[in-house]
Amino acid sequence: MQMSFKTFKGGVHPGDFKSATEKKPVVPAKPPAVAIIPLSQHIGAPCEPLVAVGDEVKMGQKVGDSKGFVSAPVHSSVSGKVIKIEACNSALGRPVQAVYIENDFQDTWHEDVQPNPNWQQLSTDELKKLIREGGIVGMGGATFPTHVKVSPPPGQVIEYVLVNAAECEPYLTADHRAMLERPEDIITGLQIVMKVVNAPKGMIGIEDNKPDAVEILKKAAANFPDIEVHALHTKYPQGAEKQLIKVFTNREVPSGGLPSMVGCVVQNPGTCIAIADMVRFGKPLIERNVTITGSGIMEPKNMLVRVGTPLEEVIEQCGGFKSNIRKMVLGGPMMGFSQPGPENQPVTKGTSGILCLTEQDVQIYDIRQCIKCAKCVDVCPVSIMPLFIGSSVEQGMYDKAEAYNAMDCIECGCCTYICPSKRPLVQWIRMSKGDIAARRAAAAAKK
Amino acid sequence: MSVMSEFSKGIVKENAIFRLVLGMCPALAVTTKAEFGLGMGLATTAVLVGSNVVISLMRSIIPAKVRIPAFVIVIATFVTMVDMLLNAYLPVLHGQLGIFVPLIVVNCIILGRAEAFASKAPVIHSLADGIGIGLGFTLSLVLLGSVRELLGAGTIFNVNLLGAAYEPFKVFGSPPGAFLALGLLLALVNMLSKKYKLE
Amino acid sequence: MSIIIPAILSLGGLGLLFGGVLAFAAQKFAVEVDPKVEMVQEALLGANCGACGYAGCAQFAEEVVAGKAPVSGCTPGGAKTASRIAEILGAEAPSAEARLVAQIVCLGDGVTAKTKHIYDGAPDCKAALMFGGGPLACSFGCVGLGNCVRACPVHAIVMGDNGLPVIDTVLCISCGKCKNICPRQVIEMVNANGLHHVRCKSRDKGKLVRTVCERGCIACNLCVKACPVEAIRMENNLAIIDSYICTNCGECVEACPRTTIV
Amino acid sequence: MDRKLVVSSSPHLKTTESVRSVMIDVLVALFPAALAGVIFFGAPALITMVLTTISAMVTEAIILRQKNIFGDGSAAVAGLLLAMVLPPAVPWWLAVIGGITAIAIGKQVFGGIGNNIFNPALVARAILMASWASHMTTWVRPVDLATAATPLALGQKAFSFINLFVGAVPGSIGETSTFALILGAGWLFYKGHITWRIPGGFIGTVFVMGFLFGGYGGVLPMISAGLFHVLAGGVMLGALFMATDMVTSPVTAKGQLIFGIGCGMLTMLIRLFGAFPEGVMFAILMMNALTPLIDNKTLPRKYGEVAK
Amino acid sequence: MGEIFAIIFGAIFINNFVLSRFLGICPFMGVSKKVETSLGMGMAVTFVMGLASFVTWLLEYYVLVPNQLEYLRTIVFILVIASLVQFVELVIRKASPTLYQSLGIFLPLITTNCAVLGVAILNIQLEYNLFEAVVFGVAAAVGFTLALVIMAGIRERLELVFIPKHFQGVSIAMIIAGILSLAFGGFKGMM
Repeated sequence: MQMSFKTFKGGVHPGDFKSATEKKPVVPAKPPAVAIIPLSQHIGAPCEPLVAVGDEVKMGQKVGDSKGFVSAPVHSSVSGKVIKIEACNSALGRPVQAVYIENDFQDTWHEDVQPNPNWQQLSTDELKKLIREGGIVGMGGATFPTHVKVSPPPGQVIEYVLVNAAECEPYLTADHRAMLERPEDIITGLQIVMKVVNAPKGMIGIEDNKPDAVEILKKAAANFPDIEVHALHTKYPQGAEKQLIKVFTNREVPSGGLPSMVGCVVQNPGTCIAIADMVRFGKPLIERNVTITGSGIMEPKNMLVRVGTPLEEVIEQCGGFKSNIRKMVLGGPMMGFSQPGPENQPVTKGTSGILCLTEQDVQIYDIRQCIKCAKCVDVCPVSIMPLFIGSSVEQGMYDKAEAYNAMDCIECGCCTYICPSKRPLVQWIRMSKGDIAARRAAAAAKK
Repeated sequence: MSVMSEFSKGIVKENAIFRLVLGMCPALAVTTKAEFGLGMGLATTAVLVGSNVVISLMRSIIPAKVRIPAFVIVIATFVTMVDMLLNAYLPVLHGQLGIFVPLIVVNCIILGRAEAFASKAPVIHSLADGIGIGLGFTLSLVLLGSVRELLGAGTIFNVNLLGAAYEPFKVFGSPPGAFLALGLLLALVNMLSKKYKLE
Repeated sequence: MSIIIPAILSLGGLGLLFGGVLAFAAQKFAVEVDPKVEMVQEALLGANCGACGYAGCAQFAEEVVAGKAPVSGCTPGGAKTASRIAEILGAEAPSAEARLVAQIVCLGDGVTAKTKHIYDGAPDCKAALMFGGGPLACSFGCVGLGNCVRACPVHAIVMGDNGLPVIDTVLCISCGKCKNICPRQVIEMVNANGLHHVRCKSRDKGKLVRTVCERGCIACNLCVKACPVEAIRMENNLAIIDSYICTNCGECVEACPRTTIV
Repeated sequence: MDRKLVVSSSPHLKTTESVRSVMIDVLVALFPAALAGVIFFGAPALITMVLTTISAMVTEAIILRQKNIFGDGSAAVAGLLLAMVLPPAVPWWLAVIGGITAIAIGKQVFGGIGNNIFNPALVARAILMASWASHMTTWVRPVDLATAATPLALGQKAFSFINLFVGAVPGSIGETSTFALILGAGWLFYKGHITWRIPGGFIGTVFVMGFLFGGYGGVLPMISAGLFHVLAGGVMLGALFMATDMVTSPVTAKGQLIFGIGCGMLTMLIRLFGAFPEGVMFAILMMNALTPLIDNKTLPRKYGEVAK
Repeated sequence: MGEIFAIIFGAIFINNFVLSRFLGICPFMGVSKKVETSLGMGMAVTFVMGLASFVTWLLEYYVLVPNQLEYLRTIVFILVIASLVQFVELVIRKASPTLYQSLGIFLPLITTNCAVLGVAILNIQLEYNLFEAVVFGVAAAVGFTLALVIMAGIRERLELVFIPKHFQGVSIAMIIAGILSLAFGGFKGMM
C-alpha cells in the first residue's frame, strides 16, 4: 500500500534536550515505603475504593474500580497494609482520593495475577476484558482508558493501529528507552491491539532523531509483514494523535470526533508494553518508565517506577533537587503540568516524566500586547486563531473565542512557545473551553 | 427642576456634541472656521427654540399617534424660515453652510428635544431648555471651529494669532482633520469630565 | 394670495395623501408587539439616532426588554430615560436607607500573607486557583489578579500597589458584579454606614491562620468581649460584626491583636 | 527546599524571541536603506532620520511614562520608517511633528503597540502630506542635492534601471535604493518575521498592472514599464517594510496574499489614473482599514473541519 | 456612459458621503459596531436612498417647480421621506418577517439620517436628471455602506484590545474615520 507521507501543517522546533538521559538505560526505582494509589488515574469517573483501612493487600491486587465505562481500575503496586484513604495531590492541581498502602517489602503477588500461556488463542472480548482489568490507560499523558479506545462504536471499521513512538516532547526519553530495551514487547502489544480491533495494518512512527530506535524496531518487526516502522520528521507536535493520523493516512479526524471515525487507533509504546505484560503474564499496570531530567535534578535518569511511589522518593533516588530549582513539571515541557511542589503526590499511570528546571530555564515574562505577528497562526497544527481567541478571553468575550474555534485546540502549546509577546495563549484557550463547554451544556439542557 | 437649571444643563452637562454625541454632521462639516460654527450653531439654536416653544404650546392638541410627523413639520417650517432669513441677510454664510442649513431638520438634537422635553414640559421650561441646548451646541461648534481654524489657518474669527511665519497645519482645515480634531477634543472632554466628576 | 394658495394646497394635499396612506397601511399591516417593548419605546426619545448601536429605537426597546441591551443604552435620553426604562422593566431600585457598597474582606497583601508558590500565567484569579489552589498559603484569601476590577461596570475598583483591590465606595453602584465574580468570595456587600468590619474570611483554626497570614482572624474572641453592644459574634473561627447593631465605637478595632478589624 | 516553585500553564518552554528582539531585527533590516539614504542625500537625510526617530521615541516614552527611552523599540521603528518616506530636505519641525503624530495619533490613541489599525508611519505621512504638501513634495537629486522631480513624475525615460536599482534617483530618503531594501528585507525573511505573501502579492500586482497599462508597443516596453513601476517610487519600501508591518496586516495566509494584491492594485490605480504620482501610502492605508474584514473572511480551514 | 460611471465612482470613493461630505455621521457612529448589523443598515439605506432620490426628483420637477414652490423643498422632502420610510417599513414588516429582521428594522433609523435628505437636496443642487439622480442616490448609499462596513470591521477588531479609557467609543471612531478619510484622499483627481 502506498502511503502519502505528508507532514502536518504548523508545528515548532523547540530543541530536544534529550541528551541528558537518552543514553541511560532504565533502572528500577526502589519500591516506596508507603505507596499512594490515587483512585483517579484516568479520564472519566473516579474509582471507588475496594479496600478498607487496615486491610492487607498484595501486589497487583485491585484496590479501586468504577462502574463507569470510561474508567479503569487501579491496583496496588506493593504488598502490605492499607493505612489510610485520603486525598493526595494530583498533577492537575485538584486533590484526589488515594489509598495509602504501607509496604511490607515482600512483593507477594496477588493470586489473580496469573499468566495466560495460551494468550494467542484468546478471543477479542477476552482480550478487551483483560485490558480493562489490567487498568491500562494511555501512558503518553492523556490517560484515556485503553479498553475504551479499542472498542470503537459499531459500524466503524478500524484499518490502522498506529503506535505513537514519536516522543516529540523535549527532554523525555522514557519511550525511547522502552523501544531500545523492549522492542519485541511493543510489537506484541501492537499485535494484540490489532487483533482486538481487527485491523489489518499496524504502523509505528518514530521521530528521525532516534535512528537507533527506528533500526531496532525495524529489525523486530521484520518478521511481521502487517507491521511497518517509519521514521518521521522531528517536529513538535509530531506525536499528537490527530497529527500522527494525518501524517500516516492523510485523513483528518473530524472536529470534535475520535480517531476511530477515520479508521485509526493510536497507542503509545508504553501502553503496548503494558498490554503485552497484562495479556501474557496477567500483570496489571503497576509500574512505568519515567524520565527524571532537567537542569534542576542532580542525576537525570530513566527509571522504572512503581505507580504510587511518592515523587519525593523518586527525586531522592536521582540525587535530589538542585538548590536553584524553580519549576517542577510532570510530563514534558510542552504539555506537562507544573506543580507547586512534590509533597504528598505519587507517580501515576500518566507520569511520563518529572522535569525539574532551574531559574535559568524558568523566566517569568511580562505579558505584552499582541502584535499580530501571526506566528501562532502559522505554527498552529489545527489551524485555529490563537491570537484572537486569547484576546477575546482577555476581554471576557467567550462567544468570540468559540467563533475562532477554541474548542478544537489540542493544547499542544506551539502558539505560546512561539509568541514574542509572551502571551499565555494556551491557558486562555483552556479557560474559554471550560466556559464554552458549560454554556453548551446549559443550552443542551434547555432543549 | 428650575428654569435656570433647564437652561444650564444643556451647556455643559448635557452638551449635545460632547456629552450626548449628537448632531455630528454639521459639527464636522461647517467648523472649518469659528465663524461658520457660530453661524450654524445660532441657526440651529433658532430652530430649536422655535420648535420647542411651538411644540410645547401644542403639546395637548397633537394626538400621540401622529406626534412625530407633526413635530417634523413644525421643525421643517422653522428650518425653512431660517434658511430664507440667512439667504436674505447673510448670503455668504448661507453659501458656506450649504446643504447643512436644510439638514437642520434631521438633526437628532432637535427632534430629540421635542420628543423628550418640549412635548411634556411647559413653555417657559421648553424655551429655557431650547436656549440652553442650543447655546451648548453653538459653543461646541465655536470651540471646534476655533481649534480647527487656529491650527489650520493660524487665525480665530479671521484674526491672525500665530503670525505670518506660521505654516498652517492644513489638515485641520480639511475633512480628515475635522474627524481628527473632534475625536481628540472628545477624548479631552472625556478626560476633563472624569476629572471634575461631571458624570 | 396667489403664492399661499398653491402652497397650502400642495402641502395639504401631500399631507392628506401620506396621512391617508399611512393610516391605511398601519391598519392593514399591523403587527403585534410586546406591550413592554411598546412602553419602553414610549419612554425613549424616538429620535432613531442610532447612538445606542441598535437599529433605531424600536430595536433598542426590544433588546432592552430581552435583557440584551443595558437600560442606560440611550445616550441622548440620559439618566432620566434610563430610570424610566428601569421602572418599566421592574428592575430593582436600591433602597435609600441602607446603601450597600462592595468591600474587600481580606487584608492579606504581598507582605502580610504567605505564599506557597509563584504563579506565572494569565492574570485571572480563577485561572490561578486551578494550580494547587492558588499561590496563597491561606485558602480563603484574595488572589489579587483583578477579576473584580474587570467586572466593575463603573471602574470603581482599581488594583492597589500591594496586590489587593481598592474599592471607591463613592463610585460603587451596589450592583454586586464583583461579589459574584470573585472566586474566593472575598468581596462582600456591606452596609455603607458601618465603619468597622472584620476584614478576613478565613474559617481555619487560629493556629493555622497564624502560620499563613499576619492579619487573619484567629478567633481569639477579644473583639467579642470588647464590644459594648454585643454586635460581634464568633462563627466558624471567624468574628462577624452585625453592622446594624454596631455603633461604630471602635472598641473592637482597639482590641484586635492582629489588626484584622479596621 | 527553601525556594518557592513557579507554577504556570503549559508549555514551559518559550522562545527567547521578544517584541523587543523583533523590533531590533526590523531596525537592523532598515539599516542598509538608511545608509543608502545618507550616502545619496547626505546630512539632511541623516538629520531627518535622527529627528523623527528621537521625537517618536520621546513621545512614546512620555505617553507610557517609561524611563527607558528605547522601550520595546517599536517607537524607534515607527520613527525611522517615517523618515524613510519623507523627502530628504524637510524642515526640522516637520520631521519632529511627524514623529510625534506617528506615535500619538498613529499608535497610542489605539492603546499602543499591537492595537493600531493603521501603519503609524504612514498615518503621520498622510497627515503631513495633507498639511504641508509643498514641503512633502520637494525632492532633491542625490549627491548635489539640487531640486529635482521624482522618476514617477518624470516618467520612464528619465533614469536608467541601474540608477533606479541602486537608488541614485530623487525620492524619499529610504525608498530609492531597491538594492538596500532587498538586502534588509532578506534579514527579515531569514528571521522569519515576514513571509513572501504580502511583498510577493504587492510587487507582482504592480508589475502586472504596469505591464498591462504602462507600456505600449510590444512585450519589451511592457516589461520595462512593469519593471519601472516596481523600481520607481515607494513600491519596494512599501511592499517590503510598510505593508508587512505585522500589526496592521492580516494574520491569515490567504489574507496576506489578498492584502498584498490589494495594495498593488490600489497603488497602480492611483498612479495611473489619480491626481497623485504615487499611491503606495494611500493604498497601504486603505488596505490596513480592510485588514480586519480580510482576516475574518479568510480564516483557514481548521483541522478536521468538513468543507462546506 | 462615462458620466454615469463618474457619478458612481465619485459618490463612492472620491466624495464619499461619510468621509468627505459628512452626511450620515450619526448612524455611521452608532450602527458600526458589528459587521453584520452595518451590512443590513447599508442595504436598507441603499434601498431607501434610491427610492427617495426617485420620488423627490419627481416631486421637485412635477410639483414644486411648476408651482414655484421651491422654498417648500425642505418640508416636502422630509415629509415624503418620513412617510415613504414608514410605509416601506410597515409593508416589509407584514410581508416578510425575515426581510424585516435583516433590513426593515433599520428603516426608522433612516428617517433622521441626513444622508437621505442630503442626497435628495444634492440631486436638485447638482441638477441631475432623473436617471442620474437615482444612480447618484444608490452610489452614495453604497459609499456610505462601504465606510460603515469598514468601520464595523475595525471596531470589531478593536473590541479585542484595551483602548485608552478616554478614547473609547465615539472618540476613537472619529480618529479612525479621520485616517480613513485621509486614505480615501488618494482617490482624488481620478476620472
